[in-house]
Amino acid sequence: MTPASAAPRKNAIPIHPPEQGVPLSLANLSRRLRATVEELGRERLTGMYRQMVLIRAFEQRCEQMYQQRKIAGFLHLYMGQEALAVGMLGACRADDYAVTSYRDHGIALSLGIPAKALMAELFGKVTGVSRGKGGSMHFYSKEKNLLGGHGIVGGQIPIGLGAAFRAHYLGTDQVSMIFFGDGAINQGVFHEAANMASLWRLPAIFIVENNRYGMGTAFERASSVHDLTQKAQGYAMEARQVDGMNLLECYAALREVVEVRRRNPSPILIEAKTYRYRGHSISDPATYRSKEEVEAYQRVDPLQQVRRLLGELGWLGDGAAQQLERDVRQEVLDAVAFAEESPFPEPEERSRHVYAP
Amino acid sequence: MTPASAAPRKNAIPIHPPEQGVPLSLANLSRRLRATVEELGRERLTGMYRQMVLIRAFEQRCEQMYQQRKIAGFLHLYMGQEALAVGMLGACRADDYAVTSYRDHGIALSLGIPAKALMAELFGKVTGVSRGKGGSMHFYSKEKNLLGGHGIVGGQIPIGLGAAFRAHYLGTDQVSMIFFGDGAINQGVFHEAANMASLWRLPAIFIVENNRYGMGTAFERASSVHDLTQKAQGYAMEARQVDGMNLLECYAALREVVEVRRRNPSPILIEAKTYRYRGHSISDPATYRSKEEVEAYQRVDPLQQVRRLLGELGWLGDGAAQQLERDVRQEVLDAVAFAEESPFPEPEERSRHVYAP
Amino acid sequence: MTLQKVLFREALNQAMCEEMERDANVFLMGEEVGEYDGPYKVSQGMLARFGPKRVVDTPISENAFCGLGIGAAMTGLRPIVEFMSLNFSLVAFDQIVSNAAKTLYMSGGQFPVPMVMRGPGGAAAQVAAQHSNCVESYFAQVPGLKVVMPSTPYDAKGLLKTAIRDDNPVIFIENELLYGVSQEIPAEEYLIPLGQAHVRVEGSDVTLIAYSRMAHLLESGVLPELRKEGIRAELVDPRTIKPLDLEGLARSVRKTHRAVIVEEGHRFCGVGAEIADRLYSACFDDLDAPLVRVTQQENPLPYSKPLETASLPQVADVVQAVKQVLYRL
Amino acid sequence: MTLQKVLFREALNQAMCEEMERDANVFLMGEEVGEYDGPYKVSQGMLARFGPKRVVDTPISENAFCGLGIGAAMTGLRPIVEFMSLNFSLVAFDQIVSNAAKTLYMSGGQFPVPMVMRGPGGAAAQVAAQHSNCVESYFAQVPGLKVVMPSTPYDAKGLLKTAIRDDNPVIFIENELLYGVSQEIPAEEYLIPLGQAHVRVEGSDVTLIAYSRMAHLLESGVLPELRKEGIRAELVDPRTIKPLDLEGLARSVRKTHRAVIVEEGHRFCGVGAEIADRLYSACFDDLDAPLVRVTQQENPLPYSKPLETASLPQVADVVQAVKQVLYRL
Ligand SMILES: Cc1ncc(C[n+]2csc(CCOP(=O)(O)OP(=O)(O)O)c2C)c(N)n1
Ligand SMILES: Cc1ncc(C[n+]2csc(CCOP(=O)(O)OP(=O)(O)O)c2C)c(N)n1
Ligand SMILES: [Mg+2]
Ligand SMILES: [Mg+2]
Repeated sequence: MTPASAAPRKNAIPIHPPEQGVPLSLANLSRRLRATVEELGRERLTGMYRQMVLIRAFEQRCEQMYQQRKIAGFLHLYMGQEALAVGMLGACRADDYAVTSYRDHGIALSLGIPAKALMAELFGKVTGVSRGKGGSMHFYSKEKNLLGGHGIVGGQIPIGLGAAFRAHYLGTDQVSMIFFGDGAINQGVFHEAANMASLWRLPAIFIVENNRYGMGTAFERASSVHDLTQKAQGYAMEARQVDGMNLLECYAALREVVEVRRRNPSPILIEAKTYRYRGHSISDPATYRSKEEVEAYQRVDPLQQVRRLLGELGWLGDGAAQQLERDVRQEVLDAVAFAEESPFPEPEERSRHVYAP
Repeated sequence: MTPASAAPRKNAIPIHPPEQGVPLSLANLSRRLRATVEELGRERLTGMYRQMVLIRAFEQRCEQMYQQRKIAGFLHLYMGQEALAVGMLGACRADDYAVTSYRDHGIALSLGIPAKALMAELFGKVTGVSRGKGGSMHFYSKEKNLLGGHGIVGGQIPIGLGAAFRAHYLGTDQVSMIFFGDGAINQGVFHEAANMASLWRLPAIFIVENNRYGMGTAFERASSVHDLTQKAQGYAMEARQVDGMNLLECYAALREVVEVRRRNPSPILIEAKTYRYRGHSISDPATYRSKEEVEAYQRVDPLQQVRRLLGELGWLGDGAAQQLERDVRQEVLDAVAFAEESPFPEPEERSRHVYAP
Repeated sequence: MTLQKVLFREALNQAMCEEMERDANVFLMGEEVGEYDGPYKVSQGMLARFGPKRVVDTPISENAFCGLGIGAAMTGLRPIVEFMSLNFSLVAFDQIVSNAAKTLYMSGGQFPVPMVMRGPGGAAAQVAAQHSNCVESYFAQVPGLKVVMPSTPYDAKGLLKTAIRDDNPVIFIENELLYGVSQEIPAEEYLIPLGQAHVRVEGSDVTLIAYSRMAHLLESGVLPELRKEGIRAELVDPRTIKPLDLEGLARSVRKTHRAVIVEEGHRFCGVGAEIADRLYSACFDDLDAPLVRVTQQENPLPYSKPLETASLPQVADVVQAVKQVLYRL
Repeated sequence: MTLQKVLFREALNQAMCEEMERDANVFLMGEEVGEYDGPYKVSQGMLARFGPKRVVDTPISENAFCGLGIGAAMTGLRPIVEFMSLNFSLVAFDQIVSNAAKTLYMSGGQFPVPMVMRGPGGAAAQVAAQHSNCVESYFAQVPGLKVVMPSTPYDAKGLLKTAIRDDNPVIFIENELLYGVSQEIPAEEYLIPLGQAHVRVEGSDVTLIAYSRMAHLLESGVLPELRKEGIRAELVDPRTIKPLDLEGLARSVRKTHRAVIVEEGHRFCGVGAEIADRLYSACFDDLDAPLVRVTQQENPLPYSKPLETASLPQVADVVQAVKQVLYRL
């Protein structure tokens, strides 16, 4: 008889304070993270901070633009989860692959896709990253190896597995970053893909962005285990948990994970504990969670953490930080202007790309 | 970092000898199994032996009938796995539910469905258990709560979950016995069902009949873990392994498992190690495994084990055993005669049961 | 008869609540149906009223909870399985086609599957290709399934109640863009049988066949246009795709001698193809012109508004089709 | 031209081997394709020839390995994904419809999905309801997919080679009962373009439209019967369901003025419905009688032989349909 610890089950959970470790600050930086800071250096770390600020500013503008009906359809905001995308993808190479769900703005910006191509996409313009055909949920970039924003929960998982298979097939040392939610892990396709990835030792990095909710359903109401790394044992797969609010943790973890796999491919399951600040989509008032809970997470806000650290390091003073924010704001405004001025697709565009020639 | 033992992977495995414990005999009977023998008593144990003999004889006749073209379509034989069905279902109540795959003869006979209704089904006759509409893969019995033989690998799993849900909904103390193969556990629907069963504490008994092959694919070539109970940890579910060649082990394990759940519902994953003597289906020559491997399993043949024990107990002498076999053979012959004499469905039957009235 | 003004979503809610009051075996299961009060508020208040055993929030595991519904139906319950959208029935496609549809037959009549699978189908507003599938023709292909697609609150309530009482698996397809449509309907209980087309507007010049949101579009947008041009069109709504009330449709065509069939879904093997084939056979000599189909264009639905508009049937497309069938182009 | 006599399964095998020799990015993945040499021996010898990296045995996880194929295709490989039978594509339905079909479009043309999904479709011999689905109409509904259904070894080889080189997802549907059919085909390489119907037998009295096993049944069983009665039927095989060679079919109908459309699958929203609708529109004034469709009966396929026979189109059914369309009943 295999003893399996039955996780405690609760039904109505008013507040889930952040479970993860100490927010970043010079005083309590572990040796490991101190080394990470040194490895990154001033320029890269500031650059990563800037990316996080850009995601935040970009999405705040998206909300406005949605209100002004420039953007339509579903809009799922990433705010709160910025450290995760920036840190993890920051640890990857440009030729690695990434795939994610409909909540794809943060991933796309972290990959360095220009804000204007994304804003234009949201406006449905032909200059958009998917020529206006995809919208918010379907950012694709051949150039940046982004295999999509996917609308069917979990549907992206085997797509990312395919990219990992390709690396195995061609013998390259690329990895495939497969992002999905705490709700998505309950789709059968995860189970199938995880088994194959482990069986064939594919370089598939399964990243659960556990933001505590799948739509209005608190994680514990949908998952029989409260520690998602337990799932990995069913596939003899390595697993680890990461503080998804902490940029350095995300970066450092992925550096290790990815480097090992370039030499010796195998999959891993990473549970990143994070939080989304907004509702599931822009039309969700998120009444299923408390203000206190949101505030508790905002106290470990991923941007604030890095900004403080940069300040402590003397790498980004208040003035420079404000300048950075102004620059980013301008970048976003430029993106909006670009989107605004860009043309809608021509009517012929409707019947293009149904089939490849 | 959660350490997960990476299972060793081999690619061509010539012989898998039976992993499980000592074959039954009075000399080495554990205290637990001794108590089981006493609990069952002569009549029931002999009755269970008779069921096993019936399954074996029934299927040997099926092979003949297939050769004679009385039976057609796919035919998946259960021989070798008899102890599993008889032992486990023997520990259940008549009002429990069961569901299984296309390899359903053994399950159906263990539930007490008359051989003639099954043989008639195989002959495509209207007196068949599914009125000739289902054939070998689709035995159903409302009377015996058999929710089908199912043709889509894993497709029966959520059906069984539904029966467990019903027990929960109505507050009964029934359990739902969900049989599936070592190949089927890699279907996504298992993962989805296991999570829900655990989350809602449904009385679902997930039984993997690990007969070492999914069609021509050796278990290790399809599964990233070699101990399937590891899967249960991903659902905070209890799990245990059972020697599926050993009737008493199967019975005793299920007695415990089921009794606990009648009082306090929860699911469990049971991996029963077993072996199929024949090819995947009657058209499979099974060249992917060695004669030695088959013979190794035949040395722990589930029928022989029980017969020896019954002899040692003085409960079934050689003469009586031969008489029992003759009776069973006659029962099967009667079933064949019944099937033979039964009419094919009338033409109107074709359009009946498409829709309920 | 007392009248009450209800929204489409309220009509559905009433149907479910009434049937759950009536029969303790009926329950509702799906994503966000309970604590969230329904992703589109169709199940608003139902958790509070019936409790968590009968209004069941699920993980995002459609294939298994749909299969669970089938197993529950086989063993005597009467599940209503809500798909947050019918797009997500695609991950449960095997359970629906292999099990829900075929179990009664394969079991020789032993196990009926009294179950409703419902949710919004078709396109909403700019939700792009993966969220805009019209699934009715897939399911209508499969013997053993019934497919219902109401276009008004009145029909929605009466048909859903019937579907819940039906002993067969019924795919009940709503439309997100209709949830907010209101209508006066009887306060008293009523049922509408499956398989009866309804002449929504009488006319003599041409028969327009449309269901779900397209029936709504035709009544509110196309008919006024046609009237301006002096064309008296008859609008017939089959309401149930399967069983299809061919006779109800043919009756109108025999009267008008011309028909336009409008569907939101794609053309190739669409519901309109089947309707056309049957009408040609039933009314070959009555037809003064080939039937004309208006459908979604043969591309995945794009996000960008002008492309989306150009992809979906619009008032002008139907008006044009009517003129074509009347040889007035 | 040198001729070689091959079985249908050998023709498919040759097509795959030739394309794998030609392009190192082509690989075959599926259940039992490798060590077992193929569940129906279509991939016989391929593991030995190409090794386990290019002939990949999978766990029974269709949704994921089909999705894996899509991801591999998006990143530059050219997978051939074998479904042991197309019945099992139902568990992968979402990946096929939501991803394979729509990715090129949703990505604004950035990511083609050059991929073949193949395996046997339709009924075999008494394998009952869950193993006998005709899936062609589901997939033909979906823009972005191509659907190919060859009926001869010659067509099978030439079309499969073209499908493998096609930059789109192609559903390539074989038939178990045809795997053992043999034919003389060129030993030299050849390709057949997708979307071209083929007149298998010329005739003048009536057009018979059929593909896959039904084309075989018509040629070997129905045409001799009709000849006995002096009926000269023209047999046209569309070979590709999507794109459909409407012009090729219409040409024949304009000549014969009558047509019978035969398909193994169900009637409701079947491929025949689409063909009928198009032919009526294209040839309305050329038709001397309504088209007649012969299809599988509208019930799940039963195991029992007499019921199975009564459910599937038989020679007599088609002969009867021909007489009906010729008003000779
Ligand atoms: C198969 C499927 N089922 C349901 C949905 C509707 N849906 C969209 S997002 C979502 C919640 C997903 O939660 P999670 O995976 O935790 O990701 P998050 O939104 O939190 O990033 C649901 C239910 C869908 N898109 N696809
Ligand atoms: C979804 C699906 N994929 C593939 C098949 C074909 N198939 C039938 S049985 C089988 C092997 C199943 O192996 P296992 O689950 O171990 O059960 P066993 O046959 O050993 O009892 C396969 C691949 C199927 N029926 N359904
Ligand atoms: Mg989440
Ligand atoms: Mg097995």
